[in-house]
Amino acid sequence: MDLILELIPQGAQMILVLALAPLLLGYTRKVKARLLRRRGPPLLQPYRDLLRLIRKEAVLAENASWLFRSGPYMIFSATWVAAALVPTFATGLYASWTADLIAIAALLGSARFFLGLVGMDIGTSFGGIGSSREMMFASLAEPAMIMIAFTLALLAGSTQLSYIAQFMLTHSSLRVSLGLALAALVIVALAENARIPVDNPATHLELTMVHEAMVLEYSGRHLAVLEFAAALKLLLYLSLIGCIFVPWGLAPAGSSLTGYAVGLATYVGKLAVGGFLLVLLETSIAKMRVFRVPDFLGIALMLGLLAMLLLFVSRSF
Amino acid sequence: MTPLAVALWSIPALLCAPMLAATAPRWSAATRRTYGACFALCFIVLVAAFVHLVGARNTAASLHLPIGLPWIGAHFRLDGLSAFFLVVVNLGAAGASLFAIGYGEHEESPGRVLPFYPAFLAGMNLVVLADDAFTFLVSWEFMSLSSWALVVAHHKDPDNRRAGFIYIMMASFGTLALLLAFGLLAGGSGGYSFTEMRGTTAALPGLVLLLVLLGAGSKAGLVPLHVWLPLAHPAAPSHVSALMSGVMTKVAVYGFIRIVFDLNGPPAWWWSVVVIPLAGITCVLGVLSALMQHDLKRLLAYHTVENIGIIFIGLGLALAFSAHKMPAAAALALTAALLHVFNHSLFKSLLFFGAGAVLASTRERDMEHLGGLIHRMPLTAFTFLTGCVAISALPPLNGFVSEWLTFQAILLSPDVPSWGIKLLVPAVGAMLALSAALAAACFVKAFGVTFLGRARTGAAQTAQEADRFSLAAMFGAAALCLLVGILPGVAIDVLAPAVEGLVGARMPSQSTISWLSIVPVAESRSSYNGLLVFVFITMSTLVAIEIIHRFASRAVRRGPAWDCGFPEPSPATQYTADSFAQPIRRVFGEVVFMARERVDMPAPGNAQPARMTVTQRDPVWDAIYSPISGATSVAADKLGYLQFLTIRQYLSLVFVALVVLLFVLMLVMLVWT
Amino acid sequence: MDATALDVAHLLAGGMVLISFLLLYQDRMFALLNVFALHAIVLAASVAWQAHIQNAPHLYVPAAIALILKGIIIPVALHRVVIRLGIHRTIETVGGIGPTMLLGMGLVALSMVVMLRAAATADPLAREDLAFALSVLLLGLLMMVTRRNAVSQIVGFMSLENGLILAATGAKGMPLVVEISVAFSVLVAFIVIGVFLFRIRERFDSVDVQALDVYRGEQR
Amino acid sequence: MNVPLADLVIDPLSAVLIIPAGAAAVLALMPGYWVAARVNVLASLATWLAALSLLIDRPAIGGYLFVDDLNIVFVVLSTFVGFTTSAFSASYIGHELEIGRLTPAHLRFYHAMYQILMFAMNLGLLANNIGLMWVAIELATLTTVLMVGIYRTHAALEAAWKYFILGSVGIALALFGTILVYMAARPVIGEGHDAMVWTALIERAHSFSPELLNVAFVFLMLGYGTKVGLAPLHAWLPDAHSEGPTPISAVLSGLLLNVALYALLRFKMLLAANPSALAPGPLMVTMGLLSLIFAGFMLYRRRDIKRMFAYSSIEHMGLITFAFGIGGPLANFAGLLHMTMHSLTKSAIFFAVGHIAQAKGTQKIAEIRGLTVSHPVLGWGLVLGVVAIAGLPPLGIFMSEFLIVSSTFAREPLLAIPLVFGLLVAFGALMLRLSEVAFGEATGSSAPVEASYVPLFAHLALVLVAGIYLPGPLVAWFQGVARLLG
Repeated sequence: MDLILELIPQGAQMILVLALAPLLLGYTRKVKARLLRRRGPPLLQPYRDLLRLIRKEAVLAENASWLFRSGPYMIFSATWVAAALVPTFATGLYASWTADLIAIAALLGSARFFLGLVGMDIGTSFGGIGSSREMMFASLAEPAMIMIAFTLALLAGSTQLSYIAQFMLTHSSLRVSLGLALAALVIVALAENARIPVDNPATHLELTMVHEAMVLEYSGRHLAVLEFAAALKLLLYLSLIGCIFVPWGLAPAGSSLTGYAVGLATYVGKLAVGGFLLVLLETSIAKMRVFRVPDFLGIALMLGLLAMLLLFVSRSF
Repeated sequence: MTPLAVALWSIPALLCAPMLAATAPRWSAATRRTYGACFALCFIVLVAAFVHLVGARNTAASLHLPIGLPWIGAHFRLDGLSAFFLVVVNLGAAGASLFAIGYGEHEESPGRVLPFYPAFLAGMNLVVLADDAFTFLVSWEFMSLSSWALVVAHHKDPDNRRAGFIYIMMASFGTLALLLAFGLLAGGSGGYSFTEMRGTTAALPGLVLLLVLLGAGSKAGLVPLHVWLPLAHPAAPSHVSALMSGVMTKVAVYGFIRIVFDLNGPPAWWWSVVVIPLAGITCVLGVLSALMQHDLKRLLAYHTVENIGIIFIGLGLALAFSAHKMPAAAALALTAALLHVFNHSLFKSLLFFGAGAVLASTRERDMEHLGGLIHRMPLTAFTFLTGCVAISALPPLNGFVSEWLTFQAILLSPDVPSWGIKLLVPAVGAMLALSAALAAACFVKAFGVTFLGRARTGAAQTAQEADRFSLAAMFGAAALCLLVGILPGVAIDVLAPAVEGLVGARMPSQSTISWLSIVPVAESRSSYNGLLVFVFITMSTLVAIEIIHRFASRAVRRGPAWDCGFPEPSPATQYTADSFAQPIRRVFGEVVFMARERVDMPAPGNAQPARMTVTQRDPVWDAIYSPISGATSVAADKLGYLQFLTIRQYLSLVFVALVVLLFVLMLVMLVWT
Repeated sequence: MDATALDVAHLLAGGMVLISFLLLYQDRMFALLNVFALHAIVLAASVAWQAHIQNAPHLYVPAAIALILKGIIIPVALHRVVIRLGIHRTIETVGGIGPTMLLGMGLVALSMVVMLRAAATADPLAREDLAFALSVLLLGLLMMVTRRNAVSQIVGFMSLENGLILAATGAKGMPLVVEISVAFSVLVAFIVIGVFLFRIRERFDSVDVQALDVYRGEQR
Repeated sequence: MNVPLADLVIDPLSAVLIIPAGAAAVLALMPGYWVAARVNVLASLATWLAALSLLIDRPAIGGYLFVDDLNIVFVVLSTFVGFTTSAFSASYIGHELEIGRLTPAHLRFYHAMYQILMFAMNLGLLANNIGLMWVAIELATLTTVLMVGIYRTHAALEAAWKYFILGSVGIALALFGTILVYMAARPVIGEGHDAMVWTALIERAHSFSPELLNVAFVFLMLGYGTKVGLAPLHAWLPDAHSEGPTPISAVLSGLLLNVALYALLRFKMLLAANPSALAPGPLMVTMGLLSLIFAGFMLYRRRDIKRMFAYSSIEHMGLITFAFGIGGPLANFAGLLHMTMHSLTKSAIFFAVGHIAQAKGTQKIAEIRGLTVSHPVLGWGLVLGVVAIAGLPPLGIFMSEFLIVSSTFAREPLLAIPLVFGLLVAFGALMLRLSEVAFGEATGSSAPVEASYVPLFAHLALVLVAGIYLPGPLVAWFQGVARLLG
């Protein structure tokens, strides 16, 4: 019985991220449109898009393999599990010790791995271009992410997100390393979610697209699953930034129902603010050329490394 | 019979295995019999070693035979470490033998493979069992020699002969370095049994470490001693490549661990400062080189270099922790290294099996001539994909677990009081993270270009699925990859005796932790649960599929590829291996490999094709090996003039020698009296 | 043993060193052969003197061999070889006569220092003899390596060998001296026959001028 | 044979000398080559058996001949290799007759000379008198000079001539050294024969004049070192090996070099027995290392396969000299073992090379390719031989090289570095050429060779067994000798 009680918040979080992800997407689109002085689509438009896609028949290229058809599900589930393991409204949930920050980054890596593969399955040049560029970005973004994880782990003495969040709550003080880590994490988040200035989620201008190029051959329900996964990923990164850098309001393990409610409310608030800042950033800068992106990501890697080095050195005093 | 006796009896049995082949009426029967026998023998030794590892904890069994070096004889010993490596060796060997029962049928010159293959296995087993310097070196070099014979099995290709030459040269160099190391360890009294070496401290333990790094490093493929590896491993038949990459490099790691951790006394603080950066560079250079390849087997071979780097990062950290009396952390680092040894032997064998299956069915190992094999060889593709995921260190497979443990060990290193290590470890952590990400890129490329897309040549179009023995071996390895990935705690506990014997501590027992999580230090610090991740992913996939299939349209229509409206039927328009690597080449390759692209664009109106040439240089080869080979060549040329002297000039040499000696004698006598 | 006996032995051995220098000095083929004959005759005298003072009649055999074979037969034979094969009458040297002589002096000094010090405990006769013998030997070797012509190299070898015989006979009571001297004579005869047989005109290396000058074991 | 059987039974010592001498006389008169070759084999076998019997029944020490622990090793080894080489020669030399490189008269000469060579070497080894030893080695040299020139080609004559001239100078230097040893011994032992008898010398060596011994050793080192083929005195060796008949190359490399080395060792013992004499070790170590490294580099540019292996012999003689120069029970043991293994292996390689040259009709490395394809047995035999000579396990040379390298740690650890360097250089050259010769597309004739592989594989089998297991008595025997060498 205890077990079930403990499992409920965890299950709630899994469903919560699923429910909120398209909303966040719709919210950012809306805000972006408003900032550009357009009316923009309704908030719930992403849900409708998904439903429409699901109902459509799937068109597969003649030489699509089993991997092409099963890939979207794997990408989706890896992203979903990762997103469900990041504390959203509460820490210390039952399954939180399943995976630490490194493992979460690796789960996202799994998702990207399959995304890269399915991009190559049909054997078109666009798929290849998308995959190869995505892997190049990842080769810099992933180490930057690990560096961030190292920095946090050195600071908090743990790689478990729940413990990190608890630590940040109790030991909140300004640190140079933290600032560097935050900047690095924002850059990584932009790259991972194919946002401007790395990639443009709204484009279909062929030669510059990365994420869209990989999913170019998808349609119908497969595309729906992939779009959902992308939305989940955006949510994941915002929750990650939220739980690490603004951990206030997170309900500790075994809280009362009110505690959870407060947590939920602050979480939604954090998403709203985070989404707004993201869009603000996006609208104020231009997209980069593809081969500028490595420099951009290199900055993230350097910042992460610097943050970590500072900690390594300062711990001895 | 004790496990040690079983293992030792298997050696003569393996050496006699080719005799089975000699009695066979046809080559195919000979192939089946030999590999069948090897499989059975390795399996028996595997079981024996496993029983010892699990059952005997860290007690050692030893045995003395009156062969080998007179007055010392041959000593053999089975303790936790050798039992673990015996498991690694024989698991890989059994897999490769099983694979070869089917794969061997495609061999064009079985007479050059069958006699040496069992000898190779015997050599590797002997290295792990040896307990004196002479037996160790004999086995070590015998292992090199037999694998050299296998590398030159396809000798008609001049590249293979060159590979064989470089290989045997580096192997011999390594053996001589180890010989010097043993000489220092044994000292003037000639105590060449390991028991005596354990009892005494070497005169110059630091020099021993450097020599072992040269010796074992050249066999394992540490940069800059790795140059033979990407040449030799692909040249051998694929099941041998699997063994060389997956197992033999691990035997080299064993040699390093045995000498440095066991025989060479307590480590000094600066040892790890040598090992760790070398390992980090090995990682990055290995994976970057792998990315630049378009030969599937060579890509895999370069990737072995990367994984050796990961293992050595673990070993270097263990040295650092040991030197600073942090046994628990040392146990974690060593466990990470050993677990990666085991994991890498699994997935690297699996990947080489896959490459072998592709090679056997298409006669191609150049990825630019493959493509679309997932349709013709779905089962091979599935297992190869498993291997790719595992080697890219992605959860929930096993590669992730050992890299995760290495990361955890890195995170313990700020507690080390030494400044050199403090500054090094973060950099190496970044290198490790970088190489993990690049590995994923590398295997997206390997799998994507080989198995996905459309067939680029007729050979790829008409490929056949691999035979059942090969598939059995591949599925076995894939299953083990998954098993270790989701139950890492069991593997860690099995490893514990080996670790405990070397650093005097072990990781906390993992079997008591709920839900089979692994917790390296404390739950508040970090934990990972492969089983739950696997269950979660499976469940959420099933849920997603269930929901989609309940609510969504199930209609599927097949049509031509969309490709933004410009589908081009020619498979040549696909991304190739080289073009896939191009972004990464532009980011890293321009610095590391001095990669240059040159585009020759004909003038407008000129119908000639445009041409792009990419040139790359191997920095290690340029910096070290070219000068050595050049110097040797110059010395040989200069001294070669001595072959062309006249008799008078030769007499002058005698005359000069005489006068010089008399003169020296005079001086000595003058000084002396 | 009286002092006169010692002085005579000393004189003869010293004379051989002097003649070795004369050999080094020659630049004409026939003069060289004549001086060599003198070398051999002095050797014969020295060996005979040793036979006399050591009361060792068997030593007269080497003396006779030296006198007859090396003092007469071989110089005459080489004379004929030179004429028959039309060998160039001047001697090609390496590094000039002067430096060679200087080098020779250095060698003599070296052998003196080495031998006098080494054989400090031996009796004076043997010691001096040994020192002179070593000088003769080294000068002979020097001649072999600083002369390009085959004939002068043979002469060098023979003078080297004369030094050996001097040493062997000076070593009082040494067994097998006769046998050794005979063996060496056979060796020398072989060499001279070889020169004649292979028609070595100029260089030792070219057994036949036409075909083999190129051959040095391997083509370059 | 004209040797009474009774003699053979009663006095094996003289049998070891009389059998070859008598056989030489018989063979000189024997017309048919087929019978002569068999007689040659039989005589060599009988000599070997006689030498073996010396092991059991050791004769008393005589004034001219004697047998002790040291020379018995050499005698047994050299008569054994002499026997196997004669067996190889029987299957080899007939082919030379067929293709007209040799005439029946030449063969008669060849067989007689072969036995004279055996006689001279055995005499050199068994001599108890340093003068007699010198004479015997001179005789052996002259015999081989004639054998090297037997093909009468320009190249062969020139090689013989070079060998002859350089050998003569070497002989002269060795004689001078011998005279000096006599001079050193005379004041102690007294004039006459006794002062040249080895057993007497070694007994009293401690009171000899050390300075004279020092000078003597310089001359002996250079004199006999020329015969051993140490650099820079080696020049005759490669040509003599490559131009003579292959059995003679095998005997030269496998035996004659050892005999000269044996002479060197004897004098080294003499010096070692005198406490105030300079240690001969450093000189031997220096020349050994020089030969090793020099020969290692020389191996790279060789185009003639026999010449290449001749350089390999220089390399190994350097190694053996190095080992004996290091001294001490371990290094001496290693040196003895290495010498034995090298004799067996190198002669086996020359057997293989002889057949190869006959099969392919050339000795040029560039024209021999893909042997394991065209002549599998021969090719793999060569591979095994080269692998053995390059010092790879599990063959015997690995063990002796292991011991040599490790023995340096007891005395002078830094020497291990140039030693290992030289080994690696030579190893590279051998493996480079091996991979060209043995592998790849076959060139030239692939007609089967009519040859007996028994001597080849018998040697290799012995080397293989020795690499894995050395019988206890043999080890004890070698250890005894090693102690004797000091």
